[in-house]
Amino acid sequence: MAHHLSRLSTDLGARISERFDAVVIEIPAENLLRAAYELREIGFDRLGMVTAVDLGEDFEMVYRVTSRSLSSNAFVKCRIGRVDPTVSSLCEVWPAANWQEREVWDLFGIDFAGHPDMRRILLPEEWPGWPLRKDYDDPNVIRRPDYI
Amino acid sequence: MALVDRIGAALGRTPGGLILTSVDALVDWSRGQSLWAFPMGTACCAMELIAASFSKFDFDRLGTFPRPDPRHTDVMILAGTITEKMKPAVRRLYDQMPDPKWVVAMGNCTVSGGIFYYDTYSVVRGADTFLPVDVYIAGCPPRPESLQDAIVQLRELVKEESIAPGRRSERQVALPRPPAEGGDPE
Amino acid sequence: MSGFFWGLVVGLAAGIVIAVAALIGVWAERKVSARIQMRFGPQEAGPFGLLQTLADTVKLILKEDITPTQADVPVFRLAPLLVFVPVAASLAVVPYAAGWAPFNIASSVVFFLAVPAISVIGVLLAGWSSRNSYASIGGIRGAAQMISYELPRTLSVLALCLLAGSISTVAVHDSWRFWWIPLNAIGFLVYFIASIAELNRGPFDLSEAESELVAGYFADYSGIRWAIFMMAEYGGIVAASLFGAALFFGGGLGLPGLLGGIVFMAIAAVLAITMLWVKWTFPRMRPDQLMSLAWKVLTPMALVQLVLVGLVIPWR
Amino acid sequence: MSLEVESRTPVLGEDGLPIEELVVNVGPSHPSTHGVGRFIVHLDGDVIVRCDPVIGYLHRGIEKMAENRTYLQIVPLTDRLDYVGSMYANWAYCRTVERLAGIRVPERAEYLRVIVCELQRIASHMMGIGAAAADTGAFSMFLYTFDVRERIIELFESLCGSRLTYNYVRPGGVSFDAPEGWFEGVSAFTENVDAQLAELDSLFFGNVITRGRLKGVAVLSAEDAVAWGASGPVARGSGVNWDLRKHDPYSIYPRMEFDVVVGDNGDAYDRDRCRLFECYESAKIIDQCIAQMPGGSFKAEGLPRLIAPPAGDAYDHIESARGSLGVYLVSDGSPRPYRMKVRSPAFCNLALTSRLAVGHTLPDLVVVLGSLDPVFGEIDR
Repeated sequence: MAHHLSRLSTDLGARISERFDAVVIEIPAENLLRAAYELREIGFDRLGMVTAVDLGEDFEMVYRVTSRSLSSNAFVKCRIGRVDPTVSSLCEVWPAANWQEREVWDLFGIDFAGHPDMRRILLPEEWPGWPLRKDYDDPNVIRRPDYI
Repeated sequence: MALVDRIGAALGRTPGGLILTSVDALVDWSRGQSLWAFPMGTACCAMELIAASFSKFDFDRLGTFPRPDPRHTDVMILAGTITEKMKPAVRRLYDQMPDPKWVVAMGNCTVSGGIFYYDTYSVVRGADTFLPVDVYIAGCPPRPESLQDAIVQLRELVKEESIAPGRRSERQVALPRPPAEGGDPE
Repeated sequence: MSGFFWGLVVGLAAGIVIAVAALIGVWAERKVSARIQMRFGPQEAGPFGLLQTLADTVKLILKEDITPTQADVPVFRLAPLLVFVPVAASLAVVPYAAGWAPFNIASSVVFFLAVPAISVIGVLLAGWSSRNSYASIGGIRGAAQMISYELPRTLSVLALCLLAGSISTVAVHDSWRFWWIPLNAIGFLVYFIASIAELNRGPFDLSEAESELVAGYFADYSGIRWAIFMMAEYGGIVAASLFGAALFFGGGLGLPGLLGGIVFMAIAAVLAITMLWVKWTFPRMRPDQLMSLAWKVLTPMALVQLVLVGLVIPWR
Repeated sequence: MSLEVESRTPVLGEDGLPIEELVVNVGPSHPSTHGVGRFIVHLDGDVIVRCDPVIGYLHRGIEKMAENRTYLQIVPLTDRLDYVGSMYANWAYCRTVERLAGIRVPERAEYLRVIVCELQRIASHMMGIGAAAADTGAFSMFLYTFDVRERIIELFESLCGSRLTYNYVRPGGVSFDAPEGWFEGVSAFTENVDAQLAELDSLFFGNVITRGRLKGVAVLSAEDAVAWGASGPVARGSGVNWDLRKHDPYSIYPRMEFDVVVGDNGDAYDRDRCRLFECYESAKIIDQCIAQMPGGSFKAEGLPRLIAPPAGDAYDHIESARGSLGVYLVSDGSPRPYRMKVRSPAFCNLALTSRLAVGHTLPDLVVVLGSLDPVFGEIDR
């Protein structure tokens, strides 16, 4: 496993660690697409999950990939700035990214360069704002009173 | 003027409304016994709505027959959460139903938003914000028996109706149909 | 003048018969489907829910009658009648007893087969005039299907006409013999299947496929107009069952008076309930499968039946 | 998004005559969408040339709501995700919380969880097959499958008092131990469910019309299934031997003996039939669980009233009736999660619709949707 991933760290500047049952690969955003091709080459043929986390000053993209042949899981994480966030789309590597990236665009407002069909998916097209961002402010939302 | 209104107006002119009340009794019995349902199942409650019309609970005993076409139905059963995106569709389907029509709000989501009242940005807090709801059923989801009880209670409401335009209850005229309704390309 | 008068009487009688038949038919459908589905069906309206259809009818008559603003209004309003009237008319030539049909003409078999075919136009117009894509697809499907199944149905009845040497329903009915049943087994099967398809009922209910087209060609009809479509459907079941019972099974031929009538009605009821049973058992076919069934299976079968009968005729 | 669909777009064909596509809008309230999905279908004659799924009519923002609730308060929300199989989302969420907070679950709780989840699998598949059958017009079949489902729901009701939203699996265990006589009830159910399933098999899948309708429709190749992230019966119907219970084993599944049901052709028939055969395997697992059932507590002892896991993230998944259902949680050390994400299998499966439906006719669209078995609560979240 480790020797498979060594090229990622040497060529693409990835930081590799382990957490629970998965390898965590932190990679600079500009190398994401190349890393994805590399991972698919190794045998990570399934893209399970695409999501983002709002860390305050920037966003963290989280991809979860699975390899059936190596029977291992990996997280690919990359950070992108909050201003005009853009990251390259992985649709050409794993078609499964298509809808999931649309969902991230819909809820976080992160644009995916090279995505074939970048539209909102869950919310209506004319919806204002990006709901899952921490600074999302909708006057219609009623905050739950703190009981605990 | 629709056929019903004409008949109703004519009967309403008879002395004492004697004929009108007996005709009304027959009509209200008929309407109450044959409340065909439009199953507007959006979420979890739709499962119980299906269960209510299937073997064990059998809606059909009450004469309630689910039809997928709003044009053929009398009572819209709102089962499940209504989101901002779904709201126009629900409203349009309600408008497509022919009068007289009733609405049953099944489950907490359609009563008030229920578990999705707080913190969410996309849920409509209660169907009565945009539809005239007649019967509310609490529960998340309510049991099928509650839904059948709602139909039985709705019959009481149906009894208040009259075929004479002047004697109709106010809720039937509360929401006029929007002028553009009718020709629906889908 | 007397012809007109009799026409009026027969027409009214047929209308009443078909309305009553539809009332019972809808009730039977709901009860039969309920039994198949481990339910009870209507129970609350009257004894055994018998008044259920009455309640439905009164309600439907007094429902708001919606005509979509984009619809082709005159055609939209005419279509239900175009579907209903031919079906009602076809009841007039069914031989209810030996030597008697309400409207006894020389070519009544042709009348029975040809007149209900007019309802194809009604279905097509209903679908078209609604300006609704589901209704349009349903109408066109229905028209294609009804025209296709016209052929095997006609051929299967033609075999009976050959045997009887007449195209009058009364003559065919009167010359019925018991050995016709085994001889016409294939023909009856073709007639039965084709009749179900003619009536747009499951498993051939493509034109009103609930899960695909919501309600098909009558998707935009409400209230009384929709009730007329329903009456045409159940009237059609009754007509097809009565006709099948009379011509393929000889009705109550040879049995005295009332008993003959009861046997005739019993055979027809068995056929009608089988139609309901079939609907609630089988999945729906796809349009292309439906067409290949008509042209590749049923039509050749009907032709085989015709040849079979032709071989028998010299030794009749 | 407005409800209007763009009207007919005239395109010039090869012979210079305009070709008009018929645009049919299926949904958001349509008997065959199994919820509130919407499919804008472009037809050329009777053949689908484009199918554009529009989802989100049930987007309730559960992921946002979770950020303002404590870990225990989120469990009821997960019930409402996959409302046909509520136990799965419960379990997937609880597994992630347990992993994040380092909670050990007693063995009896694991067994109870496996039993309820396998019962839920049968219930969910019965719903899926029944709805698929109803879509093809065999409506009575839906009632027969629902009869099986109803018996399972009765068992659940006696276990946790609810028919649909169970809130049963909790972080650290389950909410109640099995009541007296419950295991006997489950055994009685598994004993005769096989006969019932065999009857359904011959009644629906043995029918010649069903075969004609389902076979060869919407063929999904194994490569496509993997690349598009399909999982569960949708992937296994295409011959992808991938079942988390077997290939990424969790809980007590390594101790169970069962087979992974895999189809050959990847058509709608195989997908639907995979579901049916999985029910037999589930019944087998339930029997083994009851035979091995250990004693002891049904929930972890000494659990704090307010779970506050250390900062960090965790992901865990289970094999739900629709595929691999995962929950990703990010904690900042407070009693509320910083971010919750549900990896929904039905979401990924439904993304295949536009691929599978093209080239088939409108009646086949219904079959395609039925064979993907979408549940919109989980897709839209």
